[in-house]
Amino acid sequence: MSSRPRGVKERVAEGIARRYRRERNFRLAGLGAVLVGMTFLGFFFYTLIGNGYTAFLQTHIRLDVELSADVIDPDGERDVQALGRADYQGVIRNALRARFPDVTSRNDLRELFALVSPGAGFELRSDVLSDPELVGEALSLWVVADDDVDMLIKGHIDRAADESQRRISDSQLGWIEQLEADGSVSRRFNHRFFTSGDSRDPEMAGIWSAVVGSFFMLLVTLALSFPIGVATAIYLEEFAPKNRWTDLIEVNINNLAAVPSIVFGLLGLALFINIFGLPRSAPVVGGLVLTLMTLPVVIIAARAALMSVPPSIREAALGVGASKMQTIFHHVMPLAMPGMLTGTIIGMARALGESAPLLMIGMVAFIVDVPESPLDPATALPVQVYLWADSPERAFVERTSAAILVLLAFLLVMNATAILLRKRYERRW
Amino acid sequence: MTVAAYVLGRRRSATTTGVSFHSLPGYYGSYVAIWCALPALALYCLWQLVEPGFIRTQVLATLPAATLELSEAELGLVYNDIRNLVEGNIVSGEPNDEILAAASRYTSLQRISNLGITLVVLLVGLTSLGWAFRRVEPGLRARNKVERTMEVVLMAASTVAIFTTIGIFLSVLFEALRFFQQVSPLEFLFGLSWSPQTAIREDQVGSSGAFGAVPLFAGTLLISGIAMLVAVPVGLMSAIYLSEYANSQVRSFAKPMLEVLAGIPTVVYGYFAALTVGPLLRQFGEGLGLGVSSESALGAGLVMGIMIIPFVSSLSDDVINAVPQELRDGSYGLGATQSETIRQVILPAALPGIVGGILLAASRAIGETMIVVMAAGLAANLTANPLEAVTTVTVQIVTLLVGDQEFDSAKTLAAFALGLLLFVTTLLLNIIALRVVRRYREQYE
Amino acid sequence: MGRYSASFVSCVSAFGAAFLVQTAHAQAARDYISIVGSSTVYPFSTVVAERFGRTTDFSTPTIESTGSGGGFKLFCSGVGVQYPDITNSSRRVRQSEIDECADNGVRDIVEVKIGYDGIVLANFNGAPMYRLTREQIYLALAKTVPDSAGSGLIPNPYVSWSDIDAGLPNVRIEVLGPPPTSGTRDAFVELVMLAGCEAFPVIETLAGDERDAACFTMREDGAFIEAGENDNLIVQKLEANPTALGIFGFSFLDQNQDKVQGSLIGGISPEFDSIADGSYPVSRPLYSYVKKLHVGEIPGIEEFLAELTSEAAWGDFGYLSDRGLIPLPQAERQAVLQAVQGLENVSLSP
Amino acid sequence: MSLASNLEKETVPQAGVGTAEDTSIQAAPDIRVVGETYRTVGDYTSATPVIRTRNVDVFYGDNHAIQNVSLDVGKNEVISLIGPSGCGKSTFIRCLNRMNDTIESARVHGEILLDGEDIYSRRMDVVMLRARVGIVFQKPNPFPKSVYDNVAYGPRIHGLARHREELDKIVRTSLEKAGLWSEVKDRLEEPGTGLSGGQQQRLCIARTIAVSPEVILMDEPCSALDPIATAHIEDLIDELKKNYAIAIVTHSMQQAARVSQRTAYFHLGRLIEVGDTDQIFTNPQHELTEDYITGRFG
Repeated sequence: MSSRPRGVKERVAEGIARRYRRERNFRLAGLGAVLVGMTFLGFFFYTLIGNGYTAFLQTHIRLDVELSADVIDPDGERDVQALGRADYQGVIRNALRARFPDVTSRNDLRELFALVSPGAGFELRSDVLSDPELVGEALSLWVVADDDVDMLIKGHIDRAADESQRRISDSQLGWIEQLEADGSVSRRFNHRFFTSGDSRDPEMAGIWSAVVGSFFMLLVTLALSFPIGVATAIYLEEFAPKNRWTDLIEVNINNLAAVPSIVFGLLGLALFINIFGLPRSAPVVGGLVLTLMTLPVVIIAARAALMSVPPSIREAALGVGASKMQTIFHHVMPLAMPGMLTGTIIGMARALGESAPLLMIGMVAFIVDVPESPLDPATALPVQVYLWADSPERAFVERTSAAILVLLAFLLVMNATAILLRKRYERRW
Repeated sequence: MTVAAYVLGRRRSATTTGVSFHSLPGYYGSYVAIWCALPALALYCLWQLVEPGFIRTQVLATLPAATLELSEAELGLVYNDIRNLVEGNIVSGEPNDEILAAASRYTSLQRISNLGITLVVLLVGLTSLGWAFRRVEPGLRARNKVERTMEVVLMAASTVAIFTTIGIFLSVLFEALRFFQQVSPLEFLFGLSWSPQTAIREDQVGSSGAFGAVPLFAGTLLISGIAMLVAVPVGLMSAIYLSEYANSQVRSFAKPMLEVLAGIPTVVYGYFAALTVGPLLRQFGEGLGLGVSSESALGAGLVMGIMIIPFVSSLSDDVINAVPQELRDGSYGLGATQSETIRQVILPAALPGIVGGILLAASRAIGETMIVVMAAGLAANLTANPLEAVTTVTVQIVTLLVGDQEFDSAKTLAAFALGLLLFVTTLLLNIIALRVVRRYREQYE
Repeated sequence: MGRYSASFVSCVSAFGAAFLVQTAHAQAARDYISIVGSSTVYPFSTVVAERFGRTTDFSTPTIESTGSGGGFKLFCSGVGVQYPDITNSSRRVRQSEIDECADNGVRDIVEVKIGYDGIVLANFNGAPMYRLTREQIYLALAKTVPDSAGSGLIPNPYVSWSDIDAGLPNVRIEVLGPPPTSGTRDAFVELVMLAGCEAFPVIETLAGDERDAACFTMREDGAFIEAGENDNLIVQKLEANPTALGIFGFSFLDQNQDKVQGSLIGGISPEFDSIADGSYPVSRPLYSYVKKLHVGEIPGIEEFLAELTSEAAWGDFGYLSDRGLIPLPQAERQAVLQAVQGLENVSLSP
Repeated sequence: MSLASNLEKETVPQAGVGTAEDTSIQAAPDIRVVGETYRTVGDYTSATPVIRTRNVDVFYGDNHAIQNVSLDVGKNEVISLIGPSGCGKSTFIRCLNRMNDTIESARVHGEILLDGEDIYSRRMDVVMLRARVGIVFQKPNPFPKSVYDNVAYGPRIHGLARHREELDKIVRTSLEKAGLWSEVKDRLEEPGTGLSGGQQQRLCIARTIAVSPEVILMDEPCSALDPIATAHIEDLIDELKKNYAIAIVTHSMQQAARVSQRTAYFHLGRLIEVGDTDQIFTNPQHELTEDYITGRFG
């Protein structure tokens, strides 16, 4: 031991407390970083759920509606055309008048009628059309309340406030309180939010058409960006000679990841709509634009995944006489799959939440009808969020949050699926 | 038509399945399958492209001469009406006899066309299948041919990126050139003032209109810089913690959770930045006696930083995991603590990959639009003070494009010029970054 | 052997084929009205479209929010199913746009003036209400203002409202307003700033260009904050920042009475009636433009126009007024209605 | 989780696998031993022990990789650990500086003393332990740093050099001791990964020496090297034993014979026989040892 410099042990011991302190700090910093991310996520969810959960309930008012045959079906033939033309909103208005017979002046009636959603009549109409037997009967019906009433019941409008500072007049408030007193006001599950398309009446507005639009768009995006992205990555990583051409491709890919998404919208407008003649507002165009946008993300991640497969695997496969193609498809690709999936998920998540490029290709639009194919006009969930966020009606605030919640729910489902997939692939070897 | 396509697709797959029953190894199967599918598919696609035009000509030919004298565009509308009729949609007005005749012609033509293409595709598919089938013999190097085809497919896929770039370049170039006819490129590139307050209506001449892009780029850099200051440490430390310290349960929970951050719509972040962070910073600043704008670069940057955390963490996590265990063992074997090992061995080894991830995140920050649209405001101040309001290139592009002004005014065209400039700038940055990373890699691999 | 690779190839080619087939099928028949244009008109146009879709057998029109300029760009691109039928605008069409339309075969355009939109200056209603004149607003927001001697223009020196008039509150001037690309900004500048600046004698002495520059240019030192076109966001920012004022459309004030209050301009409060009778000075008309060649070809355009111009929609008590659109005076409605029914061509000559 | 690191992590336990399941080896003649009654043949103690181990058991999860091993490593001697693959020799030496801590499922029982201190006791610091017991791995694993920084890494983290000159000196002496100085003195700033395999391994040894450990553990240090490089390393080991206690795991009996004074023969996680190298190779006491030495299996 003589040649060992003296005091090594002592010197190590000297610094050891400090080093452990640093170790602890470093570890805490790491934990802190994770917590920062998680805290924000938690905070987001907290705010969103706080703002949005009420949108899943909708105020209804119980009315005794008389579906008098004279009004609805004067011919008495139960002809669908005739039934469809009848004034159902009028029927509901009559019910309101019957409930509050004291109200007579024109202005007061207007205010009274405003308690019920303009959409209530349409719902009654579809009820009657699906069951013409209802004609002539008197029903006790829960009709959708107007958004202002809904906001009042949910406590977003201050009842004590001065009349000029709320959307509900004093007399309306009086009627609502009467209705509340006899149990004719209740909050029920808002199924319209999930089943109907957009509407300018918040109480009738739903996300279904946007969900379907997003679904078609993501379908197109996934179907194109995953195979093309993976194929590109394989080509660049495994086959391409290292020359100027592949350099060019590589620079291009990195660069495309940096191009602002709205510029992709410009490209989509010029290429797919003006040159290829695809229709505006169609999910297929949105999908194509988002494909171009997510491709770089997928490619970069897929290349990183391929790169991380140890060369020994390739050598082993080549060693038993597999061709290069076989080596890649049978051995390298399955191993790189988890990484590729991660990248694809990040890309798809980005695509799912993207709204700026859709602005240019006509998807920031008012779409009521649910699209039936990727070629029908449609909007997307984030665009719906954006549009609702810009709507003057107060009731859209909670609906905006609720729509974001739905969007996030989809995202969580996507991530969960990816995790399951990843696990399966990881177990395979 | 869809039904026909569906039937076709099924028949085609049926024939393909039949082929793969062939007793020779799969490569021969693939070879025959490719030969069977590709020509038929190509033909089918070609027909799909040609068919609408063909039917259109035929249908329109049945219309009376008076109708045919209409302009091409108006004919298109008439034709649309006919097709609405055929598809059972609601039509404009009562259809007259000519339209009805044309509609029935349309229907019959379509039927013939579908039948025809089905037969032709089947025939071509079967013929080429037969041909390929006959060529299957021991001497045929099927594998090489199949693999060659696949390599071509792979190569074709990789050119999509090139075409996208060219497409983007072309789609902004022409409008940008029109802009440069109105505003000199020198003023645009080096002007220190951005104030597109030119009038919307022609009788309102004279407002100041300055189109200097420097403040926009400075603002973009400031906000992205702040975002990177948040995202890089947090993202990197998260990646390190999750890949080196956390046990597998924590990891499998936290990693996807962090990835969710990347999926939150940017609109939501925008609201958060504009309504929560902005005012908070403002109050905080006033408490300290600082004048903080409620649209401060700091607010937008912070929130954007949160958004891009997963871009840094996810990719860093992957490259950190790819660092071989031997290096860790080597370091631990010398008595290094875990943090020393990470800082001095793992990070340097993973650096090229991490830099790649950071560059990607930086790109995302520069190109991010919605957050800054909502939180950063539009005031083009040339400042390095993060407490002041700045604007970014993307904000201006959006604002200019969705504005109410006339479409060929300098204001709108400026958006294209900005897009072009941004595109070129990021291209240059990427070329430089690629060089740097590559040099680093060559040194240590 | 080769199973993966074969399936991969077929996968890729199938997607490619699917894409091509989609392309070929793209020009499906259109049975709905396509509307584009201003985001200001969007909330009104959509209500009409929804009613129309609900009460008739026609499909609900699709309405894109593209901005007025973008709307005209699309509208004027040509005649045919791939081009929109109607565009909304928060300003009147320009001659250059009519020309561009004509160049592309869009010869006949019907103008529908649908109503007025009030522009309000509002602040958080927990804070004192502002009572302003247009001169004061001009002094607060212009880039250059007349100096106190009235002899020339100086860069805007005012920091707080009380600097302009001792009667105004002593708070920092902070106004959130629309960007120069916005029609709202355009209207505000013309109706408030121009009117305000013309009250100063020194302005009269300036040459046309200089005068316009003095009147139209907003200050850029942070007192006027360009806050984008999302009016809801402005409302919410006002709530977070009680001393600031915001410029936005009347419908947002109407919906957020419990949060913000409209400032009095020239002593008049921005209310439905005062805007409708013209005593509140800041309001601008909103328009829809219809492609005449599409009428009768795309199903439902005439019926849609009938719905839009029905008393139930744009009348004094119509559903559009519930949304904050200020109806045209009765006589003007009649005139527009006639022009629409006759599908008269727009003419810009006054 | 990256695949690469998974691979690495999983290969380690495999080194000790195969005890219970591997029936073909279990069928080998005359394992007389079961459980507690087993005794190692020969003298496993040393007169001047640096490391003393008593009754060590190692488990990877349910897998009993090392069973009841007792062995000393003496001062200034080279002890070689031989035995067929999977016999636990690598696992055993990885216990001596607690490298097995990095494997989550690993548990170590028994007594391992360094200069009389229990290294698995709470008071023993693992950083300090590894500074005193260095290890060289099978595959050369230089850090992605320059040659200089590779060697300086240990001294730096442990704070062994007060200033630059001192560090330079440590680097130089370490490289000299590792016999690498003359080859790399002009390329100190080049990446360590650019050296040849043999040089890399000597760089790793220099890296270990730079911390001035008391014991050097070597886990098949030459298995990835060519004969010339191997000869270099063997010379080096001979040189190093003057100052350090060395435990070397090797596959090659010839190497064990060349470099070591004592040899321990492991079989299926048990230490079968230990003794002077000469005696083991010329006159093994145990049948298994004899079979292995004579090449009947392994």
